[in-house]
Amino acid sequence: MTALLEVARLSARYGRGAPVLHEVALELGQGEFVTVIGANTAGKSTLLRAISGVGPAVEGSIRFDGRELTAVAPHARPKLGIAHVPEGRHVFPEMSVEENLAIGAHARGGAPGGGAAARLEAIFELFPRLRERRRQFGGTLSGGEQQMLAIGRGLMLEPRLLILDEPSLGLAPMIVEELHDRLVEIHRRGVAILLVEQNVSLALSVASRGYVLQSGSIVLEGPAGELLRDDRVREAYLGI
Amino acid sequence: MAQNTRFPVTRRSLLAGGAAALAAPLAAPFVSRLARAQDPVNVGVVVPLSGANAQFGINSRNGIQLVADEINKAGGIKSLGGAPINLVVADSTSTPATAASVAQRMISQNQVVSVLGAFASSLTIAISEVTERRQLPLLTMSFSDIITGRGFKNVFQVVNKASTIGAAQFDYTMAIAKRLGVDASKVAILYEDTAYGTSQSEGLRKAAKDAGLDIVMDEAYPHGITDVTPLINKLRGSGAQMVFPVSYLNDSLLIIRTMRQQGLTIPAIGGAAGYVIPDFHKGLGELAEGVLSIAPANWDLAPDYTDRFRERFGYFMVHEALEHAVCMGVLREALEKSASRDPQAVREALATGTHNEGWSSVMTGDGVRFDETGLNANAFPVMVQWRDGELRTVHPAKVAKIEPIWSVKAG
Amino acid sequence: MQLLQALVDGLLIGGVYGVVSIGLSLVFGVMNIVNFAHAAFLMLGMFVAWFAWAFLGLDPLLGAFLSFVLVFAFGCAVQQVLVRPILAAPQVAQIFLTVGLLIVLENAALMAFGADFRSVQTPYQTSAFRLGGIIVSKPYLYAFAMALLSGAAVWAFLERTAVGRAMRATAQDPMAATLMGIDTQRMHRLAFGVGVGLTAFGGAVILPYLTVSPTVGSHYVVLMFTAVVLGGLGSVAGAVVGGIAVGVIQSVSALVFPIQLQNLVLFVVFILVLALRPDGIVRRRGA
Amino acid sequence: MSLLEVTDASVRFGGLTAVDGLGFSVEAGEIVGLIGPNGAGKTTTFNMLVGLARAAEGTIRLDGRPLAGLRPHSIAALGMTKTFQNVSLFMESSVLDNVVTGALLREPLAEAKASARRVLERVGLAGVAERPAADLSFPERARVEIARGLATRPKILLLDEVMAALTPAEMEGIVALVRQLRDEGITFVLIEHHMRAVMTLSDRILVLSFGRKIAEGRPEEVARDPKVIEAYLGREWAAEGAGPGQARP
Amino acid sequence: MSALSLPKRCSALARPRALLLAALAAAAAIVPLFLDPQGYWVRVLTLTLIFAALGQAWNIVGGLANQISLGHAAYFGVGAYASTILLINFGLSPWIGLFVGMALAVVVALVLSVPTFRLKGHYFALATLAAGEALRVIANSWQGVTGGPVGLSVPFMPDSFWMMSYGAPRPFYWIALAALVLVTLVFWWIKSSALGYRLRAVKENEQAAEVVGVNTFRAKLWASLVSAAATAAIGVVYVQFTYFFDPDAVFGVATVSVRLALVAIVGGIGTVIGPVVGALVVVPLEELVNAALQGQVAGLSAFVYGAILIAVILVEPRGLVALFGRLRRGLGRRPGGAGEAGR
Repeated sequence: MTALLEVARLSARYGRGAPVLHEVALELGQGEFVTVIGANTAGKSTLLRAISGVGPAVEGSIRFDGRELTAVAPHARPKLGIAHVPEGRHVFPEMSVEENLAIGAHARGGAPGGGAAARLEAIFELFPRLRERRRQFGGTLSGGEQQMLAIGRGLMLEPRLLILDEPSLGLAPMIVEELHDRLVEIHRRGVAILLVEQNVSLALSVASRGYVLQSGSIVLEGPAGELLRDDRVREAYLGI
Repeated sequence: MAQNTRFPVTRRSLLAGGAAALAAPLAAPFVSRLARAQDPVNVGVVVPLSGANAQFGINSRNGIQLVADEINKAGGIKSLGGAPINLVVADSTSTPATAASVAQRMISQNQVVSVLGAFASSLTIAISEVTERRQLPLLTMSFSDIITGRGFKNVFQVVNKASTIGAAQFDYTMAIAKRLGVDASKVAILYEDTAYGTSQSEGLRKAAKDAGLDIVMDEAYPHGITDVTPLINKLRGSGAQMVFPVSYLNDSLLIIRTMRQQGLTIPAIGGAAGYVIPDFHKGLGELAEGVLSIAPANWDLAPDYTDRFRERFGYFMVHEALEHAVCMGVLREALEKSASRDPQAVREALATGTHNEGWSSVMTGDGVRFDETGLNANAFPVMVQWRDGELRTVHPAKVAKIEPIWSVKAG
Repeated sequence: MQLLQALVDGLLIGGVYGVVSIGLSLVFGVMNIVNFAHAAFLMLGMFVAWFAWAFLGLDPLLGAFLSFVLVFAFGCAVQQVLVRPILAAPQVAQIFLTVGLLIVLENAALMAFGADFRSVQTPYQTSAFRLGGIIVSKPYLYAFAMALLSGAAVWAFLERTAVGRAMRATAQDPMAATLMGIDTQRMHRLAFGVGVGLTAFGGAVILPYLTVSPTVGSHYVVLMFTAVVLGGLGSVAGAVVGGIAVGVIQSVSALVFPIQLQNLVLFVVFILVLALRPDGIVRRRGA
Repeated sequence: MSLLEVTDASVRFGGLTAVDGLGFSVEAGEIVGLIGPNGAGKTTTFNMLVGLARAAEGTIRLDGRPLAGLRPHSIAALGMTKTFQNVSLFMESSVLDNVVTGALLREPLAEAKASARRVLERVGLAGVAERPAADLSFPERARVEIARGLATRPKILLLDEVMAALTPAEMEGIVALVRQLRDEGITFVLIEHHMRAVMTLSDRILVLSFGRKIAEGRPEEVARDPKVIEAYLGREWAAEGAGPGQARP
Repeated sequence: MSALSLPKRCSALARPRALLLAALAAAAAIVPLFLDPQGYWVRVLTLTLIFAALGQAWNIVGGLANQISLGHAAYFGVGAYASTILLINFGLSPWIGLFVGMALAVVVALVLSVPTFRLKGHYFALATLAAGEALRVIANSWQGVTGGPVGLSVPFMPDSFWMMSYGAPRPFYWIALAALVLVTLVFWWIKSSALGYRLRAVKENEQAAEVVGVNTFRAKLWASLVSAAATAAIGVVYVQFTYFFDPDAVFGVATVSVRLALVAIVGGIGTVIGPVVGALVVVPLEELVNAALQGQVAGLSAFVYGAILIAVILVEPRGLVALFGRLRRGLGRRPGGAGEAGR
């Protein structure tokens, strides 16, 4: 058992509509940094939501550390070590930065104890801006700060797998760069990362491997560098 | 068409599936009963058994049940070969249209000879529209002036009209005050904005004006009020020397308690309803002592009868139970006299003569005699007072059981 | 002076309206349903307190805690069995489920407890403090104090405990809450339980000056909705402000208008506030 | 006089300024591309134009007529409407009914039904006219959006990412359709992430970043503009002088 | 009430359905000939028809535009009071009073539209609820005109079509049936007219509707006005039939507003047949439960009624029409179809 995450024959649809995912297969090793790229509405978010259990009903299999996830209640999945930072950040708008972070540790038993304080400190080191804003409400932060908060909140779990959905959305380029630096840093500390990005070139520059999702199917996979050079990727997503 | 009424089941089966399927078993006992001799006499009882007036509906049903059971134990209606009384009781809910439907159902499905009910005036009026068109007598203890004020031929009101009761609430109080040497020239009227409160306060207001008294406050308040402080603040400011509240229980407790909180010790002379039920004394305890109220009748006028109620149900026979029992008593007499199950024959018997046997005699005024509008011409209201936890009749002197006192307990 | 008296009365009674409304607001905030049966739980709380008074000799102000506990447990069960299945249903279905629940609870109470109007007797229920010319009713004051106490307790629960925080998280963003490992269904159950329990608590503390019967809740439905809407649906602090606003409007409007029209005044204010500030007087922060 | 003229327009949500002193104009018969990184305020700009978002400052004129205070349906009646980025069809209604609703702006029901069918024919959806919109695939839904917009007979149609998730062939179809419609006199402004499509289709391109216009010009000019490259890819990449191709999807 | 008055634009598919409904109406018209003309069942069926018509009137705004009004009692009561006051004070025929009532209801709807149309969902429901209650308070307090809480009795008159006065319920059955057919035709006509398209657009996505040129305010207003007028007209029939009413009976939340919305919802909102099915269940059910449990423990019948309502909603929140549809599909379709779980 080498793979941390193993997705097989995964299909999903909303209501009566056309399927958004069909027969998707994906693998992610321990501590690996993998990205899934694709156009808007290709089904990337749905794939991530299927893994954390907040998406539509699915068929197929998702195994995490050898354990079948589809049988695990969505709220129990973070306890296994899965932190999902959703698209649009979804910070709690009427809670302070500290509270948002504290709630990130909810799956670890709730109340901030000694270990939590250390984690909090580590997150403040990673994102110093959050320390400055610790008493501010989540809803009053700028987009970049909210994204940092959302990631920090996920890290409070000390996850084995960090799932990120479009972290660069709506952020200024400088902030996006900073963010990606942080992701590399987080990965270096041993956390496996599954990243969905529209910003293909950036995503492929930080990840080690990538999958290309198109209209709900995986059409291409391989090492990030190869994908970046692949004509089909350049054609479809870089518009060259 | 007569044929249709005889075989409702087969006709009804033409109706849409579910309804008919459910209805058939309901009518079945009635059909089988047609075949038997010695059929019971069906009497409809429509009272509110759910909603805000449920308590009064239940009391009313208890009163009627008591009398019906006594009749049956004594051998039923003799002139009909000892036919027993069969009560068909149903919930009027608090919706007039439902009360009317229920009455209509009893008439066509259960072939009742008469309907008794329905405590609340609005329900009674709705029922009377059905019974009048079906030419079937309706006996009621609702107060509203409208009930016998529309020229209906088939409605019989065993109590006084609301305006009479309201006037008595005032006149009796003045008489008692005069007798006890109490002086009062400024009065206040508070009433809930229901049919009962509004129509009774009209009589009250008129009587006070006729007596030339100064009405320093005359205010309606919404039914179901949750805080009467603004009302009592106004009352305090008005300088009234006595207050006539017309209200149900919750408001009456709120009014008395809030008055006492504010140290307002003027007497409150209740307008029946909330002031003459056991819960009033249970709720106020000592504070209830000495409180006067008007009532259409009272248990202690015929304790040998009403004690049977207390024995069976465990509380004194409240006026709505008593008056409904009277309705049943009067109906029994009419059935005996007419020796018929024909509603119109029963109606004739009701409309003529004085009914003064058994339970009919429990009503004030030596028996029940209906005038041409259907109103009991003999009845008169009484003034009652809470004394040692019992509701006692204190006025008019000819029926009073004990002397009234003028007393206000402070909190 | 009259105005001052009216303000004091309005404040005291309004505080109580506020507390019986917090629960309604909490349920809306966390689950986004309007609970028409809410007032029936007020009635249940009053009955619990009445029985505690009649059989255990407990003052309703203490019996209120028992009301909270029992109705909380009952509320959790009701949420699990009846409310949870229709959370995703159209809004109309939700409204009518709670209407059905109201009918069922009222009539179950009628069958279980009878139709009698029950009330308690306490030593303080007919007395008042006098401050200058102002009369401060003792039962109102005690109820107000208990109301504030329970309001503060809810606030502390929501702000200071992990479960409370998780409940707020569920209200603000259920999806993100799930991603944090929060069992949102459990939070819904708890919120419903706490919501109706709190209303039951409020019912118990007003028992010293009111009577209880199966239909008593109906007198409070409109007041609760008005309080909650004035304060902003879903806002706990807003419910208290809204409740006090209702109390003061009722009390002060009586100085100008006939008391018979006090609810008309309330409805007009209600509709105007909705039309002009749909989020209520106390605007929710952030999103 | 330009068909559409925007001067100094700003839109604010609470503390956030989503569109910041924006000014541009569109001539009749033009196809204008509106690009910029995610969150640059493109969709908000569209919402402001059609009256869904209120411009706190500035003026918007359509055919010389100021649009301030007009509700979206009035602006649609004046000849400007848009499609929705995430597709806001009437999901339970049939495809035809969706389009009929738009056509009702100009004509009574019977005629509206006929023209709706013509429009569906036009965008290649005649075959699914009776199906509920919810049953369609995403690319089909985007076409229904276009059809519904066209049915209102707009002078100017704002397309918000209608080519997302399309295959290259489907995209070609849309590109051809837009060109054809332009030849028939409809003016277009389009938000598009797909660079090649937007570059080949547009006569002129506006680039937004953080609610401000940072560049404007012919496609090839814009693609070379360092400010644009920086906005999209960050300074590092801009310095490396990456071509317009890499100017992100 | 023949199919002739149906809109010509009815699609080919709709025509057999129109014929079916016409046949149903014709069948319904002869039912009372087999029942005791003064009897209980005619009365219950008449109430059923009245509530079906009310549900259908509500359906015009509630169903087509998804504006969940809990204040329709406002229009119902205005119609009831207007016609009865004119009848009592001026001897005016209720048929004329009916038009006066409709006009007044339209005015009330116009006034209420201003503050309520901006509101969505729960807020709209609560605001309309308050509006209905406000009118109840006014009717209760304005004693000089309305008779106040004592209520109004329709004068006892000989049978006369012109005065809409009959001693027996049967003629009212036909009047109620005609009302139901009329309102249903109006509903159907609106549903398949341009306004129907606009209302559906409002219901499904108000923003998108605006952007493609639908004046959503005007669409909602028209629907409201028609619905209000129809509701008021049925209110007139209702009080002529029940002879007596008080403010609670015609302006009540539970007795009118919630009940008529309930009829539409139990049946299935937005469908032509929904309110009819709903009324056929809700009204007789209440009667049957009351009859079956009569004289039993106080509160039992209401309890059972409430429990059945809850059960219906738990089984199929979208109403009985949807339930029938599901059952029919369930029988015809093989297992393993589209995933319902996704919804």
